[in-house]
Amino acid sequence: MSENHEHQHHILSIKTAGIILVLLLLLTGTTVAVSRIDLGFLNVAVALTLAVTKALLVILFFMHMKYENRFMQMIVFLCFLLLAIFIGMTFFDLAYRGG
Amino acid sequence: MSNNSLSFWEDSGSSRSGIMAWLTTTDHKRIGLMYMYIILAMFIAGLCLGLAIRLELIAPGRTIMDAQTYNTVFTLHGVIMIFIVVIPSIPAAIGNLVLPIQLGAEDVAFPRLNLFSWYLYVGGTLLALVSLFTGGGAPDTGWTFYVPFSEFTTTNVSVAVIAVFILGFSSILTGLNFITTIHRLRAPGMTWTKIPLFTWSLYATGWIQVLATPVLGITVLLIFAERVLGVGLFDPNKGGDPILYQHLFWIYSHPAVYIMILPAMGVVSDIIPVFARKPIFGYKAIAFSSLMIAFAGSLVWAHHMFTSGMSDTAVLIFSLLTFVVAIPSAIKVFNWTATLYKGSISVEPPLLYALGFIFLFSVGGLTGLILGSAGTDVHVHDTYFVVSHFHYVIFGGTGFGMFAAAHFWLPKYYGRMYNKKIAKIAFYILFVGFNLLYFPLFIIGLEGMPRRYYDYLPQYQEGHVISTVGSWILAVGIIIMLVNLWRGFTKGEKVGRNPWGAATLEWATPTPPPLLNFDEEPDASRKPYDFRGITPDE
Amino acid sequence: MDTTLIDAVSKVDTAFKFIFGISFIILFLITAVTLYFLYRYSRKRNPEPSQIEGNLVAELIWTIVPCIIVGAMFWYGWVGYKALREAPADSYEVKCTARMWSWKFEYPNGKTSDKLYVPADTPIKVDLTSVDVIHSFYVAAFRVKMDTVPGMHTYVWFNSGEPAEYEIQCAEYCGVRHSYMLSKVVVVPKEEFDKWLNASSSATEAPNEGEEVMKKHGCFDCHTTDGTELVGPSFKDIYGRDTVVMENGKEKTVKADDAYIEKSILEPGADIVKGYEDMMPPTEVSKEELAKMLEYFKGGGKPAVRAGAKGAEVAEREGCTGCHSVDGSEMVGPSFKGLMDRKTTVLKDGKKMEVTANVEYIISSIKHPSEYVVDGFEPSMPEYESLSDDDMKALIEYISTLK
Amino acid sequence: MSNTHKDYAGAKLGMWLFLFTEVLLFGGMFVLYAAYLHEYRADFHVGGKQLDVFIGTLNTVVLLFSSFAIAAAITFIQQGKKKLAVNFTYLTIACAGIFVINKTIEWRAKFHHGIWPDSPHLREMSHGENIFFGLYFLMTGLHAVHVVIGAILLSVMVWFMKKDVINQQDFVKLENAGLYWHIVDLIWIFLFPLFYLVL
Repeated sequence: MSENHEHQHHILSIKTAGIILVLLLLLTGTTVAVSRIDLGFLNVAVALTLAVTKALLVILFFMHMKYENRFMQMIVFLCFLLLAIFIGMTFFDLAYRGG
Repeated sequence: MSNNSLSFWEDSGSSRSGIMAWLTTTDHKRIGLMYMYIILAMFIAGLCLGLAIRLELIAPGRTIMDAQTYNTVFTLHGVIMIFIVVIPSIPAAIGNLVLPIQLGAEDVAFPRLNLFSWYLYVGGTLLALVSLFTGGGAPDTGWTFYVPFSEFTTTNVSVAVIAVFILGFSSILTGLNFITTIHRLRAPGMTWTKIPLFTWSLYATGWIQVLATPVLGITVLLIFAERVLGVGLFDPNKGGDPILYQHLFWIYSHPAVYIMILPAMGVVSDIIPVFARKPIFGYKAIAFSSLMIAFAGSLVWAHHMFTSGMSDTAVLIFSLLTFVVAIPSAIKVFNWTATLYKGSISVEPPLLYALGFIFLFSVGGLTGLILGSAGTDVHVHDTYFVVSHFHYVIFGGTGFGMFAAAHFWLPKYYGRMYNKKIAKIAFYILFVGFNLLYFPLFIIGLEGMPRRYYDYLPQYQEGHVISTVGSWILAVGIIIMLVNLWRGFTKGEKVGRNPWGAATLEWATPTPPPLLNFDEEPDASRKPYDFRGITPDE
Repeated sequence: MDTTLIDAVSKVDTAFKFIFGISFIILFLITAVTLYFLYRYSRKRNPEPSQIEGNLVAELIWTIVPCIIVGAMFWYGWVGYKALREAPADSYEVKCTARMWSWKFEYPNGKTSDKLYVPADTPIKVDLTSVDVIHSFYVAAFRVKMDTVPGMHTYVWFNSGEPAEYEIQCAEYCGVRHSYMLSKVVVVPKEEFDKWLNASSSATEAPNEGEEVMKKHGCFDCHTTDGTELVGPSFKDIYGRDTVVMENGKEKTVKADDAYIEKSILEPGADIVKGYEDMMPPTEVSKEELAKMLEYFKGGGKPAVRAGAKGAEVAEREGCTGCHSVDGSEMVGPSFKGLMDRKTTVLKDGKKMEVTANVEYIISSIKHPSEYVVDGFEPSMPEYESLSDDDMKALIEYISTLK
Repeated sequence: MSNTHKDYAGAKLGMWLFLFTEVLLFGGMFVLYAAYLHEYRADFHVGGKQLDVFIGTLNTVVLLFSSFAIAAAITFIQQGKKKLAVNFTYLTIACAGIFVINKTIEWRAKFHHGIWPDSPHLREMSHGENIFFGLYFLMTGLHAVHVVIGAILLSVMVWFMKKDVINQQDFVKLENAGLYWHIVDLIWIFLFPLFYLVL
């Protein structure tokens, strides 16, 4: 059991959780509001940036990732990176078709 | 042979007895054996289908079956061999037997989940068999289930893809279990650089299983949705793009090739040093290259699609990346060869099969370069060249790796030794039959014989005839090998703790191992390939 | 002749030679070195192993050198691929439509054919698409292969070179008759090609215009004219027949008259004959073509009742052709071709004798095959005593047509 | 063997690995979404306008709140306040219920308008809209299935807490169930703008 008991279990305080919830709700409001304005291509970018921010808040605090060890943080990052690569590399095909 | 505790055969750890003690066991060794028996049965089924394909192709026109039967036979051969035999063969069967003991652990991290994976595997296999006899008949799409054909065909594709989904889930859970086991259950002293290379390879494999298999899961679910709901995501008449299906399919199915081959590489890395009595050459390079292969292998999927109508830019990128994956494989081959240098080599059956692996895998890997190179791939894509290439890699590679593993480890678990002389004879027959079977296919592939052809132009017949004769020799070799193993494990001579004089932990425990693997706390601080002072205990 | 045109094939072949050459050297070296080590360092010759754990320099060398080698391989491969993709601007363009299980080629002037006729020494660009599932256009001689994707247009190009014929094969699995989805590239001298292109096909060659039209649209890939079932119902005696069709899931009987046949061609999905799948793509045909096709159906499909057609059906149904070829090739049993009145050496009760395969002999061989066994074949044929007289007659008639 | 079951870090690692498979399962569909958004930008815009932003937003709020509730429940169990932990888990399950009810209302409205996979009305619409609604039904449908599974899982956790299988010392089961629930929320965070707010 080489990696056992590196740290005490972190307890997320109710106050922090509440703050995160408020932030998440505010971000949701912003997303809806921004979607009413036509920014062209930026709309998708803004919506996704806000969604990523929300996701980060959930992962870091609600899912305690902020308090996990480096390895756990790394593999979570790797997982999402891989998904991004799958989507991104598919576009090497889609974006250049019919050229 | 000192055996003061009961072996896992006698002590099931539960109050149940007989078959129920097996079906409810959470012991990794018993689960491993249960995997092995089903894999063996399905391997023989797949083999018979393969022989039927070869027999059909011995002459142009109808030989033993009609075209529709032929199409279902090659589909079943593919689905059974890939999803039911090869993918679980080394990880689930041999991995379950060996991995926890190599780490000095009592069991895997989640023993009950391990049993659950086995049930999923059995369920998926049964469902795959059900798909043969229900609905519109056995699937005829090829194991790739390419759309739109798989959407339109009236055969029972819907049930078959659900079976694949379940089998995929079983594979995911096994990978998840192994990764956690390696992280959490290493014996004190077993640092990351002391983990045997077989376990290292399963670690890399586990990551591919966890991260790539879900994509296959959603892909086959989408086929199901397409067929049942008619959504049209891949149907051009409804706005779908069939090439996107191919992307999704290969995002899993190319890494799946590494699920199949990496564990076999691990087997070879563990066997060669033992019979050369010398540390593996470049331990870190081999361990690291497993991870490299796992990662880089996830980025090359579209090299299966150079003629699919994909953009030329994508062809450029994926061709380039494909060549990058060749490097870690090459490193491994060179390191294995170098391990033999200045060793003290004794050619026992496991080493023979391992060397067979190196040669056949090299042929498969090197012909893979033709397929990775864009210009040449266009000519040989979807021809018998590809068929031959992947049989060299999957059968010559993983298959021979599995045979090597069986000859190396199984005596430990059955407590008895097979006849070594017959094992060697079987190898030579297998090796000759194998090359006779698959090498001519390279030639007719280069001449332009497309794959999945029920009938063919007369100029290709010569190659097909040689190949079919080879298939018979191969079958004879396999029968001799299996019978010899079976006779050995039931009637052979009893073996001691360490018949090969190996240094990893599974050889430090009694033969067969007890329920919780060890009588006393094993010494895990020793390097896995340090053979000084270790003598074989036959 | 423009010399840059042959480059695609030669560039691809250069890549083949380069990669195969290096691969062979590597494989040979690995194998030779392994065998040498097995011999030199066997336990007998070298009882004490050396403790070598690795060698950084060696490992670096065999990491870097392969990197360079595969880099070069990639480059050659890419150059070959580029050549295959860069069609010259002055290419002669032909449209190709793939369907289960045939190819249709359409030339700039609207003429169509089921073989690809091209002028010699010209770069040819083939625009590819499919009406049903994915197929793949493969001409090994030109090293070209490209999937035909429904809803999408892809292309290949090649230089036609000298007059000759090359095989076209379908390389993407597409169902039960995948391996029969064959055609040819026919390279003809330029003048001949122009003559062919501008001749109106119906006037010069077609004895039956309706049949020509249907060939062009690939009808016979799925519908036979002899009563056997492929993918769709057979055309044999189809006209005026009462047919059970499914309309919105309900059965209904219609008479296959002009209106019904016309509708079935233009909108195949509307009334599906019971027992068949909705697989037929809508076919675009002109008014004249339609009229010719209807003419064909009314005539009961003239060429379909060629001599021996019923016998052929019997031979297929009874499985005769599983063992006896009709083209002279030897399968399990002797070929039907040229069988009638042939002098044959047979074995009767172990004794060799010469017989003439007349009608009585053939009938007896079908009913009691083991009585006379042709020399060189196994006595493996089952008895067909229960074959009806009608069928027997048709079969004999069929065999006698196979000269 | 008993000590392997008490391996807190191991259980959590295993759960995270499982969550990765969930992410990539949906990932395959996100690949499709991205590809088709690229191809049918305008049609997706038209399709998105036909979805009910109010219900979508409401469901987002419900799920975010439920995520907070389950995070709070874990905090309470760690602090030994079991009663509160149980109540907050109930709250989460209630949110799941509201979500599913909203979803049903929304889907029924779509059916009412003649929009379901392969419906005659949908076949008359443009290819892009057909793909948009196809993805909409499959992705939100698969997500809804996960919501239901999550609710069942949390109900089992309530039962475990009452049986004292989960307590202040041994709460990893609740924590893992919570992680699962957060992933369900996480996926919705992306589904919401991609379908309801797409431009």
